[in-house]
Amino acid sequence: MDLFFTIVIIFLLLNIALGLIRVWRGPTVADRLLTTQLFGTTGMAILLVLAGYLKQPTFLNVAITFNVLAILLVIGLVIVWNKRKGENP
Amino acid sequence: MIDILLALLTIYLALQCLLAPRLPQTVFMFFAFGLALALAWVRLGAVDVAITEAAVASGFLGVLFLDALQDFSLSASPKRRGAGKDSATQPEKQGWTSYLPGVALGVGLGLFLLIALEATWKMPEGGGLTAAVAAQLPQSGVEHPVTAVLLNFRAYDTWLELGVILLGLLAIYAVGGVKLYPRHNNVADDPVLQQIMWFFTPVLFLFGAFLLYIGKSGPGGAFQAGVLWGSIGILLHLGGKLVFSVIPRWVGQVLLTVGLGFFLFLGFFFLARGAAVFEYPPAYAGLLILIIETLAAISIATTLTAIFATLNQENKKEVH
Amino acid sequence: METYQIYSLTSAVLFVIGLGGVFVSKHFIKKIIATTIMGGGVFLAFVGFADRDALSFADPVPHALVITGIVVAVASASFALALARRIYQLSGDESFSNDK
Amino acid sequence: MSIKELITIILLVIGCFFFLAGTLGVLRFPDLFTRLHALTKADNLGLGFIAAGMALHIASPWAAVKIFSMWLLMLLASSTSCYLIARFEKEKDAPKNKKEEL
Repeated sequence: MDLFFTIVIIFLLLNIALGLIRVWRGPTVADRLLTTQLFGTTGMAILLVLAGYLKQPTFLNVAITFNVLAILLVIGLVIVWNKRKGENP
Repeated sequence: MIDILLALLTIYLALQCLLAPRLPQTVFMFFAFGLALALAWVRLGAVDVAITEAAVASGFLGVLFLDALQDFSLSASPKRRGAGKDSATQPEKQGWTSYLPGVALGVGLGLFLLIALEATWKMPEGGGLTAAVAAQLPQSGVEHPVTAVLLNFRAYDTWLELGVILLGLLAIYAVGGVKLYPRHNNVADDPVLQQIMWFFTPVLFLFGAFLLYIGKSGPGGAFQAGVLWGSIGILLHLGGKLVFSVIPRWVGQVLLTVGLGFFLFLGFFFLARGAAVFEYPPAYAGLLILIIETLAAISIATTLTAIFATLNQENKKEVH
Repeated sequence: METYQIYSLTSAVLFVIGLGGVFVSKHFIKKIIATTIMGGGVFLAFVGFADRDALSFADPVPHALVITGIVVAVASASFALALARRIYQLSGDESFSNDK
Repeated sequence: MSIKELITIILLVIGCFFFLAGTLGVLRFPDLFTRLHALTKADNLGLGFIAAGMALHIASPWAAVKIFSMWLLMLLASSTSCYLIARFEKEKDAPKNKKEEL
């Protein structure tokens, strides 16, 4: 069972690493922003699996904090970028 | 295996963060770096640090950096207004030799750090202050060791730290103007954004209060709660509701200083009663710590909101 | 290889990357981010050694120091950001004049 | 291996599959809107499966409530950010389209 959880965590970490390609290539800022969302979701999944693996429910608080602040980042970015609509970022 | 992969990911993200050719890329990489670091801290069993990192270092700093990006041109090779065309293209011609001193210094320092780490590994384990903290824990009024250290054993540090972030705000006031006026944006009128704002305000408040209360017995506490409450202010600010233009000026000033002031008052109160500075009577310690944490969280929240509100102003060209 | 050893090695690498970034990168924001990465490396070393000294729980003093340190680092980073934006506002420069 | 562990494993594997699908979608789809679609839907479904699996594994009612509310919050947050990103992208293109119509 422990081995299985380790494999799941490693798989999710590789998933994040794959998503980084889009940050690198993404033609627009919105593409890069979208991967922030990907990191947020995958990071939450990793924290969830870790919480179950180590039997530490307090890890969930970390996940909720990330979740709540990722949306702040998105809102901030959308507002900021809406101001520079004329330029091509 | 997980640790090695996570360490490699962290290093890769840090490198990409600094090598990215465009600034938005840098900021997103920085956010991902914060995520990887928070995962590393969870792996090391430092859940308090992970929450703080997630809240402050990626959330708050990420929003601040993004907000700063709207001032600058987005290319990472800096533009200089006064420079002519020749000097503007110079960085590409300069080549790698200009980096040599920095790289040499970095490699040298890295070797020095490796030697220092090697020496530290050889020290006998099980030292540290764990046993001392565990022995004193029943008298501190809380059950969670990190909270006990932060607000009882090393309360002096925490008090000064409240002072430092207040000082940071004052320095920011000194650098820029303090006048707050609304930044026009049409996204703020968006109905979905307005709804989500009003939905997330109580959620953030409740979750912050939960973290504040749980800090007595588990990971959480004043800083985490303060940052979450501060992000309410930032969210409202982004949604067009300027917090500091609604509340009176003196209320804002009181909120900014209440944590620092009450902490100081309490320290000197017990000093006058014959105890050491920041030494609480064990009977009331739990209650006092909860009050201090609440006030400190309010102060931190107000300070972070004020920092964001000050930085997020219309950046007009000034005429001299 | 034990967990704390992996992470303390990582912390040394992060510190060097951040320091190199402070020297090599030119844009203000990149310099500030590089200092933050440096700080991350230092904090990682602290927490790694706290994990090494764990008995029933990890050594809480480094944890408390790191929490304090993160908040102070954020305060100083936002001050640096305010300075950078002010410089840009007044002179239009995005980097220091002596390393263009 | 008990039946509970088997169900946990199955749920986690399904969750991982959806995560992989979401990431492949982000990498391979041609434009922003399709990528948004892949990311927001597949990843949150995967998160839901993993959350269900871990709630079963931890097997404490309080943790299960927390995990479930966390998932709901995540759904709300990611759908909002999806909407905001899409609107931002669309408005960026809007003036150009208007010019073409005229």
